This record gives sequence, structure tokens and C-alpha cells, in this order.
Amino acid sequence: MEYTSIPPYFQISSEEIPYAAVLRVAGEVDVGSAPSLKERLMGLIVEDSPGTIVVDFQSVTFLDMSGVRVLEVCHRRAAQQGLRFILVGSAPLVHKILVIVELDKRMPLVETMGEALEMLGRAG
Amino acid sequence: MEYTSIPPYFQISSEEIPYAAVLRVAGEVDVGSAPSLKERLMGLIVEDSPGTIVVDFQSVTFLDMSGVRVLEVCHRRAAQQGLRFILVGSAPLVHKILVIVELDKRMPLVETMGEALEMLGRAG
Amino acid sequence: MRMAHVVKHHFETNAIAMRMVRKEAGAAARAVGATEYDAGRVELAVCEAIANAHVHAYDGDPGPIVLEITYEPGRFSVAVHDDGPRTGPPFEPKFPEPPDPKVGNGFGLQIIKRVMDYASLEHYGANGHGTTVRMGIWLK
Amino acid sequence: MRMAHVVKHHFETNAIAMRMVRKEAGAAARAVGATEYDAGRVELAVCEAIANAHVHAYDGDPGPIVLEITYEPGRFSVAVHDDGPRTGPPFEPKFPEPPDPKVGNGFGLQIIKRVMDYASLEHYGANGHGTTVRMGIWLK
Ligand SMILES: Nc1ncnc2c1ncn2[C@@H]1O[C@H](COP(=O)(O)OP(=O)(O)O)[C@@H](O)[C@H]1O
Ligand SMILES: Nc1ncnc2c1ncn2[C@@H]1O[C@H](COP(=O)(O)OP(=O)(O)O)[C@@H](O)[C@H]1O
Repeated sequence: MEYTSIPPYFQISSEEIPYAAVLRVAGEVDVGSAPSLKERLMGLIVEDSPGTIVVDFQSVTFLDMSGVRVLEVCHRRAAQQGLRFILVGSAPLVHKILVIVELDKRMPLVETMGEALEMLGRAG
Repeated sequence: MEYTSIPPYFQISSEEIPYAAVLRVAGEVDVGSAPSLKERLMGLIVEDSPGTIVVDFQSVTFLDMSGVRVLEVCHRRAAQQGLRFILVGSAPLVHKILVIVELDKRMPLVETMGEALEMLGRAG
Repeated sequence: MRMAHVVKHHFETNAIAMRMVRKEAGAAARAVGATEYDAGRVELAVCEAIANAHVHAYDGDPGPIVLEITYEPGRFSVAVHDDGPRTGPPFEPKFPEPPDPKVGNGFGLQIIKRVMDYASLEHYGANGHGTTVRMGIWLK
Repeated sequence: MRMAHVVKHHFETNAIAMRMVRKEAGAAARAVGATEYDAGRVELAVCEAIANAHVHAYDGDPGPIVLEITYEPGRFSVAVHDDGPRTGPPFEPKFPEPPDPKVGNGFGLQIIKRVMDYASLEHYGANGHGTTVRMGIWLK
């Protein structure tokens, strides 16, 4: 269920840094934009990926269950390939939904990119 | 038709400066808040008023016909008492409604307080 | 196929419902890509159309309104239906041109016409069939 | 007298109408004094309730929803009515507790329950009478 006809309310960009691929997400992750998030995330979970995928949610203003499901399925796929997931940021309500669905128990949730980089340092 | 039970979405404050009384208005002027605007404006149009009433609309985010009517009736009353009205500021859409109802032909509409003060200087 | 996406709002003309619906119309416009300024145009026109229904159709009392929002690719439109006037003479089903600044009549409709990209008015007489204002904006 | 101010929204479960209505619900909450965070709670809960209706009542197809917003002094409430499931077994009219992370079931309702100040569920069987989710927040 993608909205083909309305202007995008969701932006995504990626970058490689030492030991990690970073995916920066901004805007609203809902049933209309979750498929794009999934496509981009799955694109990073490939054979020659660096060891960690950092998903930067600091500029995400809305997240619903369809977005959560994308995180879950991509996290599972990443784990199968021996990749680690780190989720960064999240506004109060985005954080709340992550806690309700207990995603915080399944993947590291940190508040800043600084913390994420520190984790990479430790791992790398 | 005042909204007695919802939190205020409209702020108003007044100040006397040389030759003028300034009324600063912020927020939304609609059918629910127009009566307060009218009360405060009428309160300034009294015997011992300074010669000019400056209505600062720079922080008004919404104005409908009920607000326009308040400006009209207060402007008329002020004119009867020999007082001058200056309207300052106004966001693009607020400005648009003022032009549509031709209020701009009946009272000076300036963009900044600086311009209003300059007009006062010229008069005073 | 051009899909139309419709949300119909049923409410009574009381101050708080009118405020909620005006804000909802703006939010719906933003949700499908309207700029802040365009959403503001929608809010203002909706506000005036509902105010007219409240005052002219229902004499300032609460009365039923159906406000229909339609999104189609490239345009956002609103129809405001009321069920009045229950009393009073039928009025000319057109936008007063020019409005009459002396009696203060005609500015509500004039604002609707000038802030929206298109607007029209249908009136079905004084026998309770009511009035419909249709209006809309083009989305870039 | 405690006045209730009601806006009823009629729409079909398609992606764009669902997006518009979610945003409208947030805007209506803000219009009567909800904070940004509280309006966000309303948007999220409305989003999940409509998504449930879309998926469980209508199998992902378009189907009719009535979403009713009520403002009363101190509280903002929402009821989401659907008309399904047209097929399929009736479900327990309660919030799964705890949800089942293995099948992924029960998180939609769980979110509604946890982000809103109150929430309840009524289900009228599989014979087309539908489901109603009622929920709300307290306004300070
Ligand atoms: N919904 C309506 N029902 C009945 N009459 C209406 C309605 N809307 C507008 N009118 C008529 O059209 C006239 C012009 O309306 P408008 O431009 O809003 O100016 P105003 O409301 O100041 O009179 C009104 O005076 C009224 O007679
Ligand atoms: N509107 C509805 N119509 C029919 N069944 C529903 C509805 N909402 C929820 N349900 C039932 O309640 C269960 C739990 O819903 P929910 O908590 O949203 O989790 P999920 O949607 O992930 O299954 C669903 O699996 C479904 O059987």
C-alpha cells in the first residue's frame, strides 16, 4: 500500500563509515513509506556489508507498526548474516512504541550518533 | 460564541509609548477569540487615549471575518473620537484577507513597528 | 483511473466543532502535500463557509453540516453542505460581485472565492434543501 | 451541563484517506489544547486502530470506517467503528495481554492501550456487525 501520488514525506540517505553502514531516515515512517525503508535497509544487508548497520532515526517524526515490522524483519535478516544493528535517536513517541514492542530488548537503542560510534569502536 | 473550556490560543498585551497606545496580538483571531480582541481594543479607545492606536498583528497566525469585523468596528469608533489606527505586520494570508475586504484602503497597514513609529514621529 | 479519496465530516455548528473541523481540513491538506500557505487558504475558506452556514442557515444556532474533503492527484477540494435556511428568503446562488462594504455583505463568500483556486455555490431554495459551497486548490 | 462536541468521519480504508484522517485526528486534538506529544499519541493510536480495521475487518481491501471524535472539557476521545470481519472467526473482545511476540500478534492493540489514557474494544461477532475501538486522552 504505497502512496504513489502524494509528495514524499519521508527521506532516506546512506553513508559508509569505518566498520558500519549508516542509514539516515527522516520524516514519517508509516504504511506508505515503510516499503521504501525496507528496500533501502535490505539493500545494505548484503554479502560484503561492513559488520554493523546503524539506523539513524533522530529525524523520524512518526513511526507506526508497519515501520516497526520493517525494523524487525531487517534486524532478523541482518542477524542471520552475522551483522549487527544499532538504532539511533528517536523522538519521545517513537521511543515509546519501540519500548512497547520490546525492540529495545532485541537491538541496541542509543540516543546519539556519538554513542553509536563508540559502540563501533568497541566492536571494531 | 466564546470557547470557555479550551485553553487560550490567543494572547494580547498593551503598552503606552509616546503618542500611541500599542496593542500586541498573537495567535489566532477567530470567532472564539474575536470578542476578547474587541474588548481590549475598545478599552484603548477612551477619552484620554494618546492620538494613535497601533495594533501589532505580526504574531497573528490566523484571522477570519469575525476578526476583521472587530477591526472595522473599532476603527470606526476610533475615528469618531479623532483617534488614528495603524495596523502592523501580518502574515501573508492575514494580509490577503485585509486586502480582500479593503481594510488596507481604510487604515494604514505597515509591515514593521519601525514604520509605525516613523508615522507617529511624523504626526507627533 | 483517477482515484478520489474522500473523508466526510458530520458535525453541528458549535464553536468548538467548527474550530476542530477547520484545523482538520488544514491538516488533511498538509497530509497530501499542501504547503503551509495552501493549508492556511483551506482553513480560512472552510472557516468562512462554516460560519456562513452557522449564521445564515441556522441563525447562529447549532445545525448539521456535512463537510466533504476529496483528494485527487493534483487537487484538494472541499464541499460544505448545510440544511438551511430553515426560514428566510432564498438567496441568489452566486458570489456577490462586488461585495457591499456598506452593509458588510458578501465578504465571506468573496474571501472563499479569492483565497481558493476555484469555488462555486449551489442553493436549493428555502424549503430545507440547503446550500452547498464547493471549492478547492491545485496542488503542485 | 457538560457539552460534548462531536465530529464524525466517514471514509474508506485506502492509504491516503487513512493518512488524512490520522492527521485530522491529531489536528483536532491540538485545536482543543492537546500538546504536541498528546496529539502524537492520538495520531499513533488512530493509525493503529484504522490499520487493524483495514487488515482484520476488510482483509486489506477498502471498507467503510466511521471515526468519531468527541471533545468534552478535560478529555478528547476517539471511537473507530468498522463493519467486519465479513468473513473469519470472531475474536476475543479484549486486548491481548501479554501480546505474542512470536506470531507478532497483539501489538497494535497493545500500542493503543499503552499510548492512550484509556481504551476499550467491542466486537459484535462475525456476522457483519463489526468492531469498535474506543479510546481517549485526558487534557490538562
Ligand atoms: N450557507 C448559506 N445559507 C444561506 N445563505 C447564505 C449562505 N451563505 C451565504 N448566504 C447568503 O449570501 C450572502 C453573502 O454571504 P457572505 O459573502 O458570507 O457575506 P455575509 O455573511 O457577511 O452576509 C449572505 O448575506 C446570505 O444571504
Ligand atoms: N478491527 C478489527 N476487526 C477484527 N479483528 C480485529 C480488529 N482489531 C483487532 N482484531 C483482532 O485482534 C488481534 C490483535 O490485534 P493487534 O493487537 O492489532 O495485533 P495484529 O494486528 O498484529 O494481529 C488481531 O490479530 C485480530 O484477530
